[in-house]
Amino acid sequence: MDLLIVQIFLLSFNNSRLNILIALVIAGLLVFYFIREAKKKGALYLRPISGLTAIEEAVGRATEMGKAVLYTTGLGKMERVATIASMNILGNVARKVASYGTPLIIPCYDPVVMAVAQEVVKESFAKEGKSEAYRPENIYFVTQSQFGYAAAVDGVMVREKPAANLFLGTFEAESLILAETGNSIGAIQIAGTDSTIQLSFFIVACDYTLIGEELFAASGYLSGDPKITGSIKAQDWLKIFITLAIILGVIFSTMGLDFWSNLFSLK
Amino acid sequence: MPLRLPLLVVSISALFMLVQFFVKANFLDSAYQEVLDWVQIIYLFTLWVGALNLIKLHAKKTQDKRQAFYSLVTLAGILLMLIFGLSGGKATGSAFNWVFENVQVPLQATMFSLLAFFVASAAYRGFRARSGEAFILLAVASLVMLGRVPIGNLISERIPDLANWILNFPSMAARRGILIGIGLGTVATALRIILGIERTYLGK
Amino acid sequence: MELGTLTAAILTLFIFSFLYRDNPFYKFAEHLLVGVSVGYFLVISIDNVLLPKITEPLFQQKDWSVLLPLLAGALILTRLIPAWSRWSQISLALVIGVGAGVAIPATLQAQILIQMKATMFSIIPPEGSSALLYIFERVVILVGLTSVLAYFFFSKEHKGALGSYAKIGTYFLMIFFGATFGYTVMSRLSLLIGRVQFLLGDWLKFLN
Amino acid sequence: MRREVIYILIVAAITVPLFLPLGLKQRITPEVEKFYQTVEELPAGSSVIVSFDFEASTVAETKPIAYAVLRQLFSKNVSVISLSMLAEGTGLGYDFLTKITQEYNKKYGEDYVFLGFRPQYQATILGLGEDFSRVFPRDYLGNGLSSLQLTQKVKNYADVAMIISIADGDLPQYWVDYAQTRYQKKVLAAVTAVMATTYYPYLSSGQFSGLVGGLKGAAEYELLLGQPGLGSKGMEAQSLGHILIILLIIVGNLTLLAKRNK
Repeated sequence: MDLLIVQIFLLSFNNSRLNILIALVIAGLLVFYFIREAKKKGALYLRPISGLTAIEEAVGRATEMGKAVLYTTGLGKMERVATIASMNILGNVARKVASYGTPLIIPCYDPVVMAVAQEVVKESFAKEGKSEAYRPENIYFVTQSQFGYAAAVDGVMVREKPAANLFLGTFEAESLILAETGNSIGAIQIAGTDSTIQLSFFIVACDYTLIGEELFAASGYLSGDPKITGSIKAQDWLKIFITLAIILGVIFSTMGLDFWSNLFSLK
Repeated sequence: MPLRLPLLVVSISALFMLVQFFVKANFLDSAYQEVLDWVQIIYLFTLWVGALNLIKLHAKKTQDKRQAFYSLVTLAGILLMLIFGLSGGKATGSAFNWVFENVQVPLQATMFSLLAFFVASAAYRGFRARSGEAFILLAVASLVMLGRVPIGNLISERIPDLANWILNFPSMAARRGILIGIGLGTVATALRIILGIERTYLGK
Repeated sequence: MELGTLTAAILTLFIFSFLYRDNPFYKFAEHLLVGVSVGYFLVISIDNVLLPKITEPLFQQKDWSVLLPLLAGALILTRLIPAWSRWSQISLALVIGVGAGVAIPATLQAQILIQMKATMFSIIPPEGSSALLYIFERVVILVGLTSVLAYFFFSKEHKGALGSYAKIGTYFLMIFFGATFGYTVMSRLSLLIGRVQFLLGDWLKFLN
Repeated sequence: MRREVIYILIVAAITVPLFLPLGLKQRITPEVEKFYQTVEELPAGSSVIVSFDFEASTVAETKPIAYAVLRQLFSKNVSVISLSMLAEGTGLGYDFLTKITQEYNKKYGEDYVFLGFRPQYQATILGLGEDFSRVFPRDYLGNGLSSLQLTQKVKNYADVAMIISIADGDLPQYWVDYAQTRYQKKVLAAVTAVMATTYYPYLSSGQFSGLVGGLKGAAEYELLLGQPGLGSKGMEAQSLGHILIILLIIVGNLTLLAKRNK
């Protein structure tokens, strides 16, 4: 019976799509294998991300100056990968802040994100044994208007003069307004997002910027979540394979052989 | 309801789509079209949930004296469009189309044109060449800005050529690297979903 | 003067008043926009989608096959009632599963395999082209792509050869972000030009 | 410099050229030329899909592009099957189509059809590949597809020559990922400037048969068509605006440097 199914499958298999199936199997096996490894071993090695050191320094400086840290996850809803990554980093920042006794202000664009952020910060304070220092009123919902939100955060910056602004998550056109005001009050600014357009602005308006995948890797590095670390590891291997395949492709093509590059084409 | 059921639905539907992609069989194709229809209809409901949540939010806000007026404006806007659209049709010349053309489109377009002002202000006060990298970014940006308008051509014919070269070679190469990276991320996430490892979308 | 243009012009000015600061005129215009857009979406989705795809087959053609997707869609509405909202997960699961299932081959093909193939060029210049430039361009693509991949490599610390190569990657990234920066500024200015053309041309008729 | 001053400067930079044209010359980039040529080579009588994948926020850029592309298509007697993946694009697309078809005396149902809006990009793009009338039993105006002459003969991707996506987001990529990989259709992208740089890998690999970017792209397209329009009119304002932004960046950085050195 099983054999019959396999036979039917083979007969009707769309041969022109064989290369995609092979790529799929390679990617699938790697992802599966490394997530299992990560679960078994606890955590896989990921290189330290320099953006995280920068965040630490920024929080340290805010403490020295006795000023607040402003943190925002941007406009993203809770289910966005960038928002989830931001929450992992927030947990870490909150622990630092709790141990130093620095105020942490988080204006939120989305009520659900606000609730999660409060939970995350509360937990971090508890882990540091500083539950009594946790201030839920510093983590509040502002508005669901894009520019209204930016104007409100601007107001907070001008009034509170935080020493460090952390913009980690999903940002759209309002990123400009936030980073500009942050600059004018002389705060250290660190940003991280997966939006190409906003990255191009953040890089020149902030002191350090986590670019796309770096944000996700940073969150994996901090949380040790096997799902994330395992996937990153698998993707790293795929990047090696891709690089090698391309180099081989260039060599063969230069020699006038196109059998290799044809393996990758649409038929 | 056990958590298993949605996980099972996810895996089965994803595997079905994969099998349909790789196997040529007519009975799969008709089921495939059926599934695509379903997805469109279900997705429509998710968009409605978003709209209904917004209506709920503003309906609640009308209780709050300070915000009531603005929420009423929003609710009135919704109601007005529904009445116009569902009674008078949406053809050119209808009330519905009039509001769309003279209220919605200009408001939306103006909202985003504010960004020109913000960019100008940030250009003076926010964009700093504080590192070698940031300097390269700003230099390339200026070159591209000059190269893509007629005035750049007036200064030197080389500027548009160089801007074009940058877009087609170094910038393209970096973007291709990012694209492949994002592609791998997408595939890894989709695989985790199919394998039932990724459950964030279920609020887990 | 045409009423439509006047309305549009006044609302345009309401939005521009934000440049002074967040104020009641801006808030009014913004809330109106949210309302009108949601209303617009609802009408289009009812008139252009719901009626032809569900209502008509169901009531006029007595095609019962649309009942199932309709039911699945209705399950999504349980999200509005927190206590029942988990029932929506079944329907959501179908959308997500189908999305994941179609995304894998499409992404592998369009964003990975074909992009790889496009980089597997011969570095021997074709006849009639400037040889040095051609070779230089291929090297730029090759180094740019692989160094960016190296930059996004997280399994090994960026030291030594890998570190230097990844550093080259950051310069390529900066070139790309620089180009994007320039193009984004271009877009933003175009949007303002559009509004100025409207105010001075369509409304005040200063432009011919 | 105060913020107000900057705001006034930017308005001045883009307003003055609207009154005092400088007479600057345009140059045409290869990517726009390629787009234009690909459309130009269409045999008369063929059909294309034009998807209005944008919202009202970017109408200042997408309208000139859409006008230019539609003008070329209708002047070549190509029939257009049109739709939108975004609700707001539906109304805009329909307006644009109505306006340009009037210029060329085109008949609805014979020379062009507007299908309307569908949610969920992937399912819609894949579904259209099999059967237009299954995804859209009725068009935007409520006509059954089988009652229209054009959609009687053009039933799915097999019957169209190419897909043109006029977009302010990532929809052209969806068209490549789902329509091109499965059905080998040519895809042409006409996008806002913001999106243009992200699409060069698709152009370089041949997945896009042409790329028009932003108001500048529209101006080049108008030049190729020999019909200066909205794009060309905006180009000089754009020129001065760019110069101002560059100057602001330079002055801003120099001021900071001077402050530091004090």
